[in-house]
Amino acid sequence: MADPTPPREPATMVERISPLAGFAGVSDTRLRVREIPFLRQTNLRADPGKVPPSLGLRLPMEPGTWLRSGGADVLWLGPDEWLVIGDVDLPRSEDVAVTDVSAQRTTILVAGPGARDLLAHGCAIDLHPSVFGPGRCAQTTLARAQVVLVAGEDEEFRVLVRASFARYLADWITDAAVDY
Amino acid sequence: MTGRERARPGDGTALWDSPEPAASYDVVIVGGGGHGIATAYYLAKNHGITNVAVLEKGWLAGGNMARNTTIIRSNYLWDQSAGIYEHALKLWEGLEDDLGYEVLFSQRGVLNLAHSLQDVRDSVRRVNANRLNGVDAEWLGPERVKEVCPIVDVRPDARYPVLGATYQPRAGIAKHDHVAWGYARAASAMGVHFIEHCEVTGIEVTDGRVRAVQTTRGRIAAGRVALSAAGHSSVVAGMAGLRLPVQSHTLQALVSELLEPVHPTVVMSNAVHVYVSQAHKGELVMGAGIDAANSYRRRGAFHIIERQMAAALELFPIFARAHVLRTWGGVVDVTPDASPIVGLTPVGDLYVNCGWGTGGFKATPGVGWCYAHTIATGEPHPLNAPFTLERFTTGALVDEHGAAAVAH
Amino acid sequence: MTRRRAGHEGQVLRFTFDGRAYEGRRGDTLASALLAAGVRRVATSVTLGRPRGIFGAWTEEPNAVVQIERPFPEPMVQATTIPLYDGLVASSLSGQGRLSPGPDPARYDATHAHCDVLVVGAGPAGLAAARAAARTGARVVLADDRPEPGGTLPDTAETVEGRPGAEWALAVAAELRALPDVRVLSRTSVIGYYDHNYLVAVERRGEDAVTRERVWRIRARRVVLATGAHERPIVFSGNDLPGVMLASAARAYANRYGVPAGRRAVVFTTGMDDTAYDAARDLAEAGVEIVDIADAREGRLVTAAIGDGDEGLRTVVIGERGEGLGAMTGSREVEADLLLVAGGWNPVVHLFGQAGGELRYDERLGAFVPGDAARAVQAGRNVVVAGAARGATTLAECLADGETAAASTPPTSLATPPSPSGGWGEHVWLVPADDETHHFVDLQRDVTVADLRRATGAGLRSVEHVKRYTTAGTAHDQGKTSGTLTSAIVAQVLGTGIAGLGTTTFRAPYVPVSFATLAGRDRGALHDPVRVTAMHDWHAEHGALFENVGQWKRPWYYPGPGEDMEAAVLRECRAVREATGAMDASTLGKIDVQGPDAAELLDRLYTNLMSSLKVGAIRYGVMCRADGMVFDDGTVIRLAPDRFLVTTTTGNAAAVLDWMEEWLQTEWPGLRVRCTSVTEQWATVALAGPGSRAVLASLAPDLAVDAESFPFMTWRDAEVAGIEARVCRISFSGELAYEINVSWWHGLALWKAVQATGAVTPYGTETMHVLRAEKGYPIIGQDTDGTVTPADLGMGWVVSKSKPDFVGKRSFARADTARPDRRHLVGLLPEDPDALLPEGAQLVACERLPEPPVPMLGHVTSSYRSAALGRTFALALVSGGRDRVGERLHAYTGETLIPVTVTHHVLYDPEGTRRDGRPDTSEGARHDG
Amino acid sequence: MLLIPCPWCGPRDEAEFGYGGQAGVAYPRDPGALTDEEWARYLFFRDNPEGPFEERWNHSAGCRRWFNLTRNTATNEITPISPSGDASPPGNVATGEVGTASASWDAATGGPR
Repeated sequence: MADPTPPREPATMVERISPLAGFAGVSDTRLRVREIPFLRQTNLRADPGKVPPSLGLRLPMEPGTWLRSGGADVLWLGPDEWLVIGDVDLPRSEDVAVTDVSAQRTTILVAGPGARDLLAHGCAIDLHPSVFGPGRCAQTTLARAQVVLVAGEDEEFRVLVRASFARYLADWITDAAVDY
Repeated sequence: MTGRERARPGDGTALWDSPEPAASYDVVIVGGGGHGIATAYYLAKNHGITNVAVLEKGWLAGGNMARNTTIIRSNYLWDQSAGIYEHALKLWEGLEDDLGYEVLFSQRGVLNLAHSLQDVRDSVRRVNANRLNGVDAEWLGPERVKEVCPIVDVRPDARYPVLGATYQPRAGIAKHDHVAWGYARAASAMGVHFIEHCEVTGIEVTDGRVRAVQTTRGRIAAGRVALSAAGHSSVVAGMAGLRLPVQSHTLQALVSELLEPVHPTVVMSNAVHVYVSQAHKGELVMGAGIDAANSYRRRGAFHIIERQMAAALELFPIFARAHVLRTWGGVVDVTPDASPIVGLTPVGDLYVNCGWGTGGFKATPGVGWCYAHTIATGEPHPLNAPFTLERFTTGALVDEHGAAAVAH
Repeated sequence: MTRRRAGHEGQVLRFTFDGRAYEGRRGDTLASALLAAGVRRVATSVTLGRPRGIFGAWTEEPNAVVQIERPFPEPMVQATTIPLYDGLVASSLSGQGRLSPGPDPARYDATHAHCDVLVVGAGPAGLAAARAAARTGARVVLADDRPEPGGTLPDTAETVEGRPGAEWALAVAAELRALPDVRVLSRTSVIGYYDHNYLVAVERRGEDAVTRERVWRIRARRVVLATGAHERPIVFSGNDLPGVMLASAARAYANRYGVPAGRRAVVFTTGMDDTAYDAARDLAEAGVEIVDIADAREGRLVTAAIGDGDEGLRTVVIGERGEGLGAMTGSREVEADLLLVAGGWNPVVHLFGQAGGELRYDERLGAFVPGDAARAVQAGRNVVVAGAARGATTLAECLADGETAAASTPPTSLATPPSPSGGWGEHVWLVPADDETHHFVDLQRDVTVADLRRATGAGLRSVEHVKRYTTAGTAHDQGKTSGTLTSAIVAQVLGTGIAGLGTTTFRAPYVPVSFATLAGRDRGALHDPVRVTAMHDWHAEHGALFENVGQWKRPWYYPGPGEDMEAAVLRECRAVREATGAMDASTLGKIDVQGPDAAELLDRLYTNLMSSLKVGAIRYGVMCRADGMVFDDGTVIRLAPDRFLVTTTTGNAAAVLDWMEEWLQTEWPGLRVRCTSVTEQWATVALAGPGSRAVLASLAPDLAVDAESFPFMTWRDAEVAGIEARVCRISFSGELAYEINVSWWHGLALWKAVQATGAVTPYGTETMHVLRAEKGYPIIGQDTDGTVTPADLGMGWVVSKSKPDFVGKRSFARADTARPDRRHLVGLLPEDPDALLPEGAQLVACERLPEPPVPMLGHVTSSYRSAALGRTFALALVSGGRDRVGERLHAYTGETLIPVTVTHHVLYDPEGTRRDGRPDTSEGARHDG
Repeated sequence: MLLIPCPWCGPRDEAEFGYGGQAGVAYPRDPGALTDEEWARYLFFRDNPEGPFEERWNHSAGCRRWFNLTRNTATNEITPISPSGDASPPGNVATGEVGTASASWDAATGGPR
């Protein structure tokens, strides 16, 4: 197949610039915000019944959840769509669509005891720990940007945002953080 | 102001009678909104047809007539639209004298702002079309916009900067209730019956012709039935087996407290979904965008209002501490091409007037005039002839998405 | 001057009202501080110019609406709800507020909350409800608009569970605050009750808070409305004078703020309940002399309040009622500076009404109460009303009601308000007189009984009409004091029942909210997201001016020193036509389309055939809506037999992806295709011009760039500037051109590398537009307006004749779409080669304009000065335009007519000789070394 | 702000969704065989009842799935649909008859359908 391999980290040392390079973030006891740049991300599309075992990944089938498998974090994005965060090579096939989206979104870490309250300013879903605790993820909107929100342990949230919206969202978070 | 004496609200002048419905009328108008009332008036005045009943399910002119933001203008893009709206504007200009009633018609001008290069192209295109159609229109750069309305923020580094505006000096506002009451009073004096709290529940069609309407106040026979029930057009037309290409949506508006005069004109912005004027008593009257989903509810979603406020403050930072006193919604019916449907139907003696979307108020005199002509003669007036139902089959749409204040 | 009861001597705060300095105490409202300072007149009425004083004690206040001057001007605020702060400057108004032109320095924001139970109102019923709910472990939000909990408990000084009410309330609130899943919001007004139990509240955090006001968007499984009741006035002559006050308000000033509102008071009560007597007792304890109590049950009514100017009330006239309301026998004049009015209670049903709850007129209460609450529950609005808000009249009832309201099933007896202890009085709305021009119904709008009679006299029968005719109920308090009165008096005048007349509609917001509060954080740069590309900073640093395209910022042009736009664009155009230019094309939408049926999907959505495209090749395509009108265009790259990369216009990226998904999911679920947005995965540099091959060759030494190895409309993977890249040979200018795609992370590095060749001129969207227009390529949305078909654009070649169907095909056969006089895209050459037509100019056939209406033939969609053509030119949509080539038309500019000649729309290199570049071109190469 | 029950993601705010209008209007099997009038029915005519309305929504800011639900346009009451994980197939072809394109437009005999 004349299918090109998606661009990876190049052999030569060419400067990579993340969408939020230079973002000061927030560093406080109540709230920590920073970019986690350059995560390898792969979009995976397949019918849940047609996922080949050879994929080597366990896929979360419950909507709005994520799990760790094969050294990667696998996020449920839709009934036939997952986002794989991690350095894994996934084979494309007739039943499985694979798209490299590493640079499509960057990741903002929002963490600390004030994280939920900060996110609630811009996010309409219920972020209560009983509803959106560790292991949950959601595609939703934060402020006026679409995001993938991932709840981790210890009040750590990853906010995946499209690269072109990243500065807007970082500005918004910085502005909202003045109350925390 | 001319010498002719005008009545006005507050002076206690009798407005309209509330008779019991008669057994039959030459013309039954379904819907006692501005269009229905004006149509009755012109049926009586222009065509001598006075055996007319206007049936209103609630209180007279309590639908969109009571809920709109009263903007009057005729600067539409296409010839067909300019024709009927300009006819309306000319009637507005003589309306107080014609009705002998004060309607507070104020020709304070309307600015339609342009925020992108494409807005500018579209605006210039519309201005030039307007002028060639005899509609007053100018293109103003940001500095001129500032002269006409000093409180508009024209800083070039705004998120959506004001790159200019179209300006129609003859445009303006009027007091919606007064308009309805003035028309009703004049029509009532010529013998038209206004029957409130009379909901039409069925339309009798026999052998392809309309015969009567069933109402909550009994059966009323009718020589002709004219539908004019904006927002509920589909429901009412459905009673006669007629399907319309319209969808009903909630459109919201709001009003502030009374404020000292700051806003001398009317400003509309399609791009950010705001239109605002300051009414004669001092309140800011503002319209928002429509709710996306079909709805017959007169309450819209609050996030539309929040968005509207954000957009308003981008244009008018001075409004920051003004207060929203009251919000409300109306139900508008929207067509695929954002133009109305006015004319005959496949049912004999049944006429339809609907689909004015967010723009019905300004057309009130014009559509009343033309619809009355259509009903009286059985043929469309030349000005509403383009607004047929058939255009959706032929494809000869009158696409006014660019001219409506709200993107449908 | 200050009269303050013992026990209320808090911290002194200084404020200014109407230019005079005063002192108040912490805990005061502006109103209580003014009363304590002996200020009687606080406003002038809007129409009649009458002096007005403080009438209420909280949000029901119709009169004391003032202008805040400092710290920042705010118009029309109820003095009764302004917490006093040091340095407050306010002034009286006469019905109109003033806006400040200066920028509002305060911050505002919004947030979201979710709960099992939202309790609105922290009075006895609300606190009881919240406590009961919280004790079950429910997630509870308790919102109350006052600074301290307890509702009217601090006003009435009643005891609860054996302790002073205010103290009890603080204790309950403290208990609630200590629970992790309970949120107690004070100074928070719930202003709107929307569908699906979505309520909006505004928290007033204070002038010193980081965020001054905050909007709470609350989604609640269950709502308990414990919103209390407002006392109702009685209408009589002169009832608007300063010194006439609701009895409950005077009681609140005495008990909550320690401020006796006068020295000698008369009480006027309908005897609906005993609260007027309680108020009299409390005021007497506060040192106010109660000189008379006119109780309607005893046939004694206040017929007039008489006073003057700023001092307000001086004399109260009390009449003895004979037979019938109209006949008054005898009268007594009493000297008084305070007249307490107690006309019964109106349950605060605003939010319930907003929720769609039906109201019922309760004869005994003389008020509208929640009717069929069960119905509201059925409609998916799990809402119960508790306490005074549903007609409960005693503290014990309110507490019990609150407990029940929090239960999992709503109480069944909601529609039956309990009865008061002292029996029911009669309803007195109005003490009539021959002259009712000073009988005020709506104090703020100066609406009198005479006005109501005029409205009904004009034939109006609906309370909505009367409201509109008189403006009653449309002011700041939104009819909180006047609403029921208006209905009752109109009913009385018309001789009909109040129940049938009903009320006007309750609309949000319950209390006024400033625009800025609702705008929240979405102001300025955060008003709408700004989308930027990976190369944005370079553009900005190099002086680019930007064009907004949707939410994107795109470089518009790069003016050099001393250059205006025209000069810069001519230079950029020349660079591309004669050498090499580079543009940031990253904003184009990109969609990865994969799956065995990918080609089939594209065949159905594009007007032309995509399945025949070879792997490695690229094809231009057009999409139409089902109505046959052009919707988007772009290139389609075949990556593999079962994989394509589709590009869209910048503004339509999301719409096209949605469009594909809609068809796939809702019409053709059998097609095995997956669409994924990769717009930001790639950064794209467009390299255009005869020198572009050499530039590319210098950056990608391993790539065979000669025309034979790398033909037009093909793509290659290659390393460019040391970066893995996909290079597409496509052109939007007619010149030899490439689009180099790399990971977003490397976009800036690629751009810099291209610039570092020294052979490349950066160009912006304006130059791109000129170049494509010279070639007659339309811009969707500029040369089209949603009413244009591919054939209209002269692009019949892009419409497949062989495919049985594609979206839009059927519409081409409609009568109107087949008309020969449809508007076609053509070129225009002004006869004066220096005349630049305004975009949007209309085209007419005539040389001189006749009287309007003038027939129009079309309009100019694009117009430029062309470096390559050495003249101006334009594109236009012209009726039957292709049949008019060679014709002379006139472009109307609003002032003049400019003669133009219609031409074919491709004006530059119609033979397409330049797309492979000039073999000898080496301008780029010269800079290689 | 309506609360729209996405069959996959659960209830979400209306602002996360795109609205798709009437459900069950299928693309005609052979558009070329339709009269102009029949084609116009498909293009432009949709039901607009005041009451229960089966309509399409797209969770555009979430899982991007299209689905149908029934909402009362007079009250906004939404009829519960299958819980997530068991969503009925969305879309136009899944529901009832094949659209309205073939419906005759005969007002005198009671209109379409």
